[in-house]
Amino acid sequence: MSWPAGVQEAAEVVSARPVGAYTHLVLRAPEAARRAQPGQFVACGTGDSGMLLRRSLSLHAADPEAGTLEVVVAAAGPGTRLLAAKRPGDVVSTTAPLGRPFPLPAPGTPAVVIGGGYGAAPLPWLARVLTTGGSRVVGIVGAASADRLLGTSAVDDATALDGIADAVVVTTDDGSLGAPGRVTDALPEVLLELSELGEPAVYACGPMPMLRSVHTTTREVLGERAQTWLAVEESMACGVGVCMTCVLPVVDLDDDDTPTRMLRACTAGPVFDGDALRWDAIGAAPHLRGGALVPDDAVGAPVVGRAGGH
Amino acid sequence: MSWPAGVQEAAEVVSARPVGAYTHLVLRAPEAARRAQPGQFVACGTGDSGMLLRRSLSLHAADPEAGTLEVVVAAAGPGTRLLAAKRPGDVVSTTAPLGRPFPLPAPGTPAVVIGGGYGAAPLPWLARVLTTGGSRVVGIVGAASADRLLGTSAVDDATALDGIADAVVVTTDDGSLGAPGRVTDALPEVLLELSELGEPAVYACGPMPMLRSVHTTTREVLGERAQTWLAVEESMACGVGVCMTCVLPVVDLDDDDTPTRMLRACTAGPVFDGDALRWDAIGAAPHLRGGALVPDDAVGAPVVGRAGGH
Amino acid sequence: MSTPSAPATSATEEVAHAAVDLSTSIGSFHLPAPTMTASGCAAAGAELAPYLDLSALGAVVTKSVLREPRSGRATPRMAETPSGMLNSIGLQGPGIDAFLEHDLPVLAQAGARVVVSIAGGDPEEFGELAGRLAALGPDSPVGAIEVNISCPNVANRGLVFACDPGASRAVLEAVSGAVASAASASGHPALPVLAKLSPDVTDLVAVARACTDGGATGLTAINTTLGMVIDPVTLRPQLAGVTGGTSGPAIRPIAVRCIWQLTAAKRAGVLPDVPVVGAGGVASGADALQLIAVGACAVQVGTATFADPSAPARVARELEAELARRGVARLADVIGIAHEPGRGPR
Amino acid sequence: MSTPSAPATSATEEVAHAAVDLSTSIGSFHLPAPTMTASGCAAAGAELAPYLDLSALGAVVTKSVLREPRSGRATPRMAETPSGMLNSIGLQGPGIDAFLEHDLPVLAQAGARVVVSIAGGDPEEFGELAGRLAALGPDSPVGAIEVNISCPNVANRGLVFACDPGASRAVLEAVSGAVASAASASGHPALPVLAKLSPDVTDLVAVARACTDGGATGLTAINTTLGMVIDPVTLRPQLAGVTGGTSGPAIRPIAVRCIWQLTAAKRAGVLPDVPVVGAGGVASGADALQLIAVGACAVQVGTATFADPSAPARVARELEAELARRGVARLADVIGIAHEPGRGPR
Ligand SMILES: Cc1cc2nc3c(=O)[nH]c(=O)nc-3n(C[C@H](O)[C@H](O)[C@H](O)COP(=O)(O)OP(=O)(O)OC[C@H]3O[C@@H](n4cnc5c(N)ncnc54)[C@H](O)[C@@H]3O)c2cc1C
Ligand SMILES: Cc1cc2nc3c(=O)[nH]c(=O)nc-3n(C[C@H](O)[C@H](O)[C@H](O)COP(=O)(O)OP(=O)(O)OC[C@H]3O[C@@H](n4cnc5c(N)ncnc54)[C@H](O)[C@@H]3O)c2cc1C
Ligand SMILES: Cc1cc2nc3c(=O)[nH]c(=O)nc-3n(C[C@H](O)[C@H](O)[C@H](O)COP(=O)(O)O)c2cc1C
Ligand SMILES: Cc1cc2nc3c(=O)[nH]c(=O)nc-3n(C[C@H](O)[C@H](O)[C@H](O)COP(=O)(O)O)c2cc1C
Ligand code: FES
Ligand code: FES
Repeated sequence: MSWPAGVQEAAEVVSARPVGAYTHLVLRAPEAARRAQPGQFVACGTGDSGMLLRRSLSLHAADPEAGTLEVVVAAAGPGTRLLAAKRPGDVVSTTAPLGRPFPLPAPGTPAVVIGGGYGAAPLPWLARVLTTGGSRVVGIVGAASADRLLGTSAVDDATALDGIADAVVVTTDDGSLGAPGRVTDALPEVLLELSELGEPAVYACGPMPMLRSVHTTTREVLGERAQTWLAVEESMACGVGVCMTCVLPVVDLDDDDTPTRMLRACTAGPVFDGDALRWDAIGAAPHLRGGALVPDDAVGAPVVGRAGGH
Repeated sequence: MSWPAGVQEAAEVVSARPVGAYTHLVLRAPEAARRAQPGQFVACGTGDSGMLLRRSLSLHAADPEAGTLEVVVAAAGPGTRLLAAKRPGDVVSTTAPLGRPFPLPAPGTPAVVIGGGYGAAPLPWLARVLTTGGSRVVGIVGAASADRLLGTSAVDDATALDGIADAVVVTTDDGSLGAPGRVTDALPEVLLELSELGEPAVYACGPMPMLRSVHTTTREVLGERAQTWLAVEESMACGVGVCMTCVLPVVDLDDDDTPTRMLRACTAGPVFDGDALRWDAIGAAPHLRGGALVPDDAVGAPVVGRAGGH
Repeated sequence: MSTPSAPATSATEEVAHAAVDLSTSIGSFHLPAPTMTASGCAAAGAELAPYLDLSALGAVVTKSVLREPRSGRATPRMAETPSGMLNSIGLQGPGIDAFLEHDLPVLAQAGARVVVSIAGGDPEEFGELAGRLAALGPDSPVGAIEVNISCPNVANRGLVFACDPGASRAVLEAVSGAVASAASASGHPALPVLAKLSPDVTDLVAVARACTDGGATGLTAINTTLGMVIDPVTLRPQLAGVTGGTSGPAIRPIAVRCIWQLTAAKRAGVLPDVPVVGAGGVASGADALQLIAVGACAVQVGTATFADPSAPARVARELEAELARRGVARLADVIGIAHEPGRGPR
Repeated sequence: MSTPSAPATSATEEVAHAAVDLSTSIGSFHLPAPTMTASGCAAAGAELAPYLDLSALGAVVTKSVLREPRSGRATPRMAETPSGMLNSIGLQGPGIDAFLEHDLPVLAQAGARVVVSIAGGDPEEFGELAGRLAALGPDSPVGAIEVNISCPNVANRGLVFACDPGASRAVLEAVSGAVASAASASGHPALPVLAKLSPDVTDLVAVARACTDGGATGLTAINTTLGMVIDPVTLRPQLAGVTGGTSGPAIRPIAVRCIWQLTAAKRAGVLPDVPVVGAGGVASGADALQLIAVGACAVQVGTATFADPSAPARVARELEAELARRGVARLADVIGIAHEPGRGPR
């Protein structure tokens, strides 16, 4: 592993403020702040004894000087509701930074960074690192409606891509802000534009159907001439690689036999090469709400008639 | 029942401040505030989903005008720790007022009110009602050490008996404040003094061994010439009479056969006539930490060899 | 799987602003709402009257009634556990005579429908209690009998009946026999008989089958699961009764699994198609919906009542909102839906 | 009850500032500290190295190893439940060859003592795995084998071995036979064999007895209890595997009860006096002390590790503080103390 391991810190909430439909939290976690890179996440305890498991949140920013991490929380269920309601002075138990950061392209590679909803959270930091490396960066942020948007100064300056990326495109499904439609509707034009500067790198964060569409669109528009790095959001119990709940079927692209393994999104990801994900098996069972099946050709796939244990 | 039933309210914390080792909370619960009488209690949710059961707290005061209840919380375990840490603006789920209030004596009856530790919480309110009824009231408050005291202006004016009771005696086991010794060491002199004005009523709140000692001391000093009203603190799951966890062996003094029944402290109490408690069975098993046994002569007592269900 | 028939009339009358038909039934026992109290979690029922309308509940389930008065166990009788609690009450109660004389009339007065839970030390005691109840006739508020077989069998070293198919069957035979005799004597329909199952068995379906073979016309699942807490000070068992029953949301996954297993067995024809009443950790309408989706036709709310005495009524309101939000018009449409890919909402 | 012998030497060296002798043993396997990881809750073990010192733990218990690589189940594989969770991983793992080649050397390197959990579809697979491990000899970090009998028996419609005394015994016979052959071939002492019990049985002691009859030299209690969660959106089972194992503090009262029952059976002479390793809902030193007080000589920390990856080490520190506060000098002095009125602190 070429990135540092996580560290546990009892992080004081330095500030908490609403940003659109979300809550922006600044947490004092000096050691994690020193180590973190864009694309990594923090696992946060909820403080409620009945909810054991930590909630994973993408790092929006890390300030090694101030010793702070920043996150943007969407109150989805009971745990994120508690996190979104934290007040300054509260203490949140954190383990961070976790997961593999976004791999960076060769200096000067043009890049597009795409976020759906709160998926835009890590993009400004990533865009800053990319532009520092000489990339031309175009941001695309979208959401179902304006109130679920993040990453644009139309919602909030401090968390926006504006002024960091060279251009920012905003889409909403209902047209309430920016261009009507989905982020992937805006993607082809951006890809074509950037590809004039070189083979672009595509970075995306958001729900799995969006990531799939980003990957498909990229391949449709540029063929193999672009690498996609997709930050997935699998349901995680531990975030540190010990529970095996967060797995996805992933092809080993470095192995000529290209075997598929069920890899942990928390340690092998959350950022995966879009070409390595087994899209045929991901989200294939509607009654499992986006769960991933085990492809028949995966290493150790079930043999018919052999039941598994827990 | 001659007192009103409890009501459920989502009570906002109006103020929270430390009082000695305890926390004094003011809760906005207008309907309960209108109904409550001294000796009753409030059952408070902790707000933590892993701790289902409410915590019972004696009412220190109820202000029907302001629509507030007041309590004094000792952080004993995880639930009271959460309650003691509430801040203004937090909301506490309450059911109140619960239990039978202190029965009031004939107007003018001299009275002593005795509290151990936070057991002093309901005494100022009770003393006010008694003095309003023309009673001479002497307060005795004690604790192991000064920091566990309540009810004296030496600790806090707003929660003190001083200025309400006609006299206040303070004891600490370690002599760190007031007279060295226990509340019951101060009791005989007070009883003898008050008995010159009539047959005194004795009101006590605190741990069971203290209540037992108050009862025994009263009987030793005045024979049958004084009624003791003891507010017990049994472990309660529901507080409203539906779970049968809070029972005590109590004699039915109104029945010539004086049968003993396992009565619910939350509905038949928490205030009991000291003569009705089966002291031989209460706290009789040290390994049960003050639990009460079922006397062999109790109604429906186990027959040897017949096992019980849950 | 055939879902219990749900008369469309009563629900809209009984449940305020009912957009959803919440009515359900347990054999001949029709309930305007699908939530009940749970045995032992509502005392005689009347204690909850300040907090909810007893007549609007599906039913009040009484604490288990025995032949004789019973003092119950020494204290401590409870210990809080993570998202749950242990209890060891020891079936404290006044006995059947006092129950019929004092408690039942109060419930009748309040307009409640009543499920009387009965317990005993041998099949005869169960049979006698059932006979007393069945003899009350259709004017009584008693709509069903629930047989608490999770109590110790005096004849078998105190082993609980529910852990032994043979003993369970014997109890149900005594109960159903008494109920049938009363019915044939009076000409009124026989009271439905629910066997209340313990999850602490290797083969739940086998015990359930023994109960239906013995004449149970319905099942309640689940009773508490055996647990224990050590007191941090004494390092001895915290409960006077040493072990206790674990209840509350902590055991909800076990309850959902048990109801799933029973319903799957019915669908597979291994178990007759009797109604299953769910219990275990229900504290919200969403929780109730889980139990209903795996096959419960009605749901009992036990431990949650300790935290919120209005819970049995609140859960019904929340359940209605859950169903309305999904566009479900009748409760009956979602009973057992988790077993049926492709059926129902979404 | 004789408590496991506790060599007074190692503890003070291994546990920083040790005021209390925390050492314990499982047969010939000596542990400087009484906390371990739990199988399936620490992956191969190395994943926890950033958060704790693997060599300071009593032992690392590996996820259950099978003969062949196994992909495990589809996702979702987990659901959070009140004070607990369900998992349905399906024994994902690399198989014994890769385990021995890659995972075990990393643990050896880290100075960890290792308990290898094994699983299989029939007794032969268990026996083969045990034979491979026993053949490693005393230079390997493997100090004991834990036999995960809570996995499906291919020959019996996937019924888990642990729910059937006969099947459990057959597995333990295969394992202990393989361990014994390796021992007699090498002249080294036989590896201790822990049978890991499921709480989902009517008669736990009968299954435990079948395991010791089959050659188990110790017991681990408990594995997860079968549960289920319905997805609020689809109203279908939330886990791809339909049911899952419930773990975490929610099941601690069940674990305490099970260990109490096993220890009581040992004290009554119904079960041989083998060490019991506790597992189930331990998240703090106080929790561990409950399991130890009812008879566990060591404690596994599973689900708590997901919330706090340092938990297995932290629990040992907290346990030490709990014992020191009570003036207890040796862990051995409190093992099983809940069964002995009058013994021990206070
Ligand atoms: C790498 C990563 C980065 C994320 N970044 C953000 C972010 O920046 N902002 C944000 O608001 N949310 C983010 N999420 C999603 C967030 O973790 C979930 O919304 C949250 O865990 C759900 O918890 P809950 O209590 O609200 O819901 P519940 O459904 O009650 O959660 C129950 C359990 O399932 C797990 N779980 C449920 N949904 C998810 C999910 N989508 N992802 C992971 N675990 C889940 C929870 O951790 C918990 O253990 C991220 C998830 C991952 C994996
Ligand atoms: C009528 C009455 C009045 C009380 N008044 C006050 C008061 O004014 N101020 C104050 O600080 N405390 C008071 N107590 C005690 C207070 O209720 C307990 O300290 C508290 O419930 C313990 O909760 P915990 O989470 O701290 O401890 P835990 O031990 O974690 O509690 C676990 C469970 O046991 C119950 N329990 C444990 N100890 C007691 C106890 N002593 N009494 C009742 N239930 C218990 C809790 O309610 C909870 O359900 C009163 C108790 C009663 C019965
Ligand atoms: C304090 C208490 C007493 C109980 N008494 C009985 C009883 O007398 N008879 C019975 O069949 N079940 C009894 N139960 C079990 C409940 O009826 C119910 O089956 C169980 O608690 C699970 O539901 P819950 O999680 O909603 O409480 C009791 C439960 C509790 C908590
Ligand atoms: C995600 C997960 C995976 C598990 N995998 C295994 C396993 O492979 N083998 C096994 O014997 N037990 C397994 N268990 C059970 C644990 O080892 C342990 O017995 C159980 O979780 C109870 O302990 P806990 O409450 O501390 O987690 C697993 C538990 C969890 C939560
Ligand atoms: S979340 Fe536990 S292994 Fe990834
Ligand atoms: S606390 Fe439940 S009956 Fe008294």
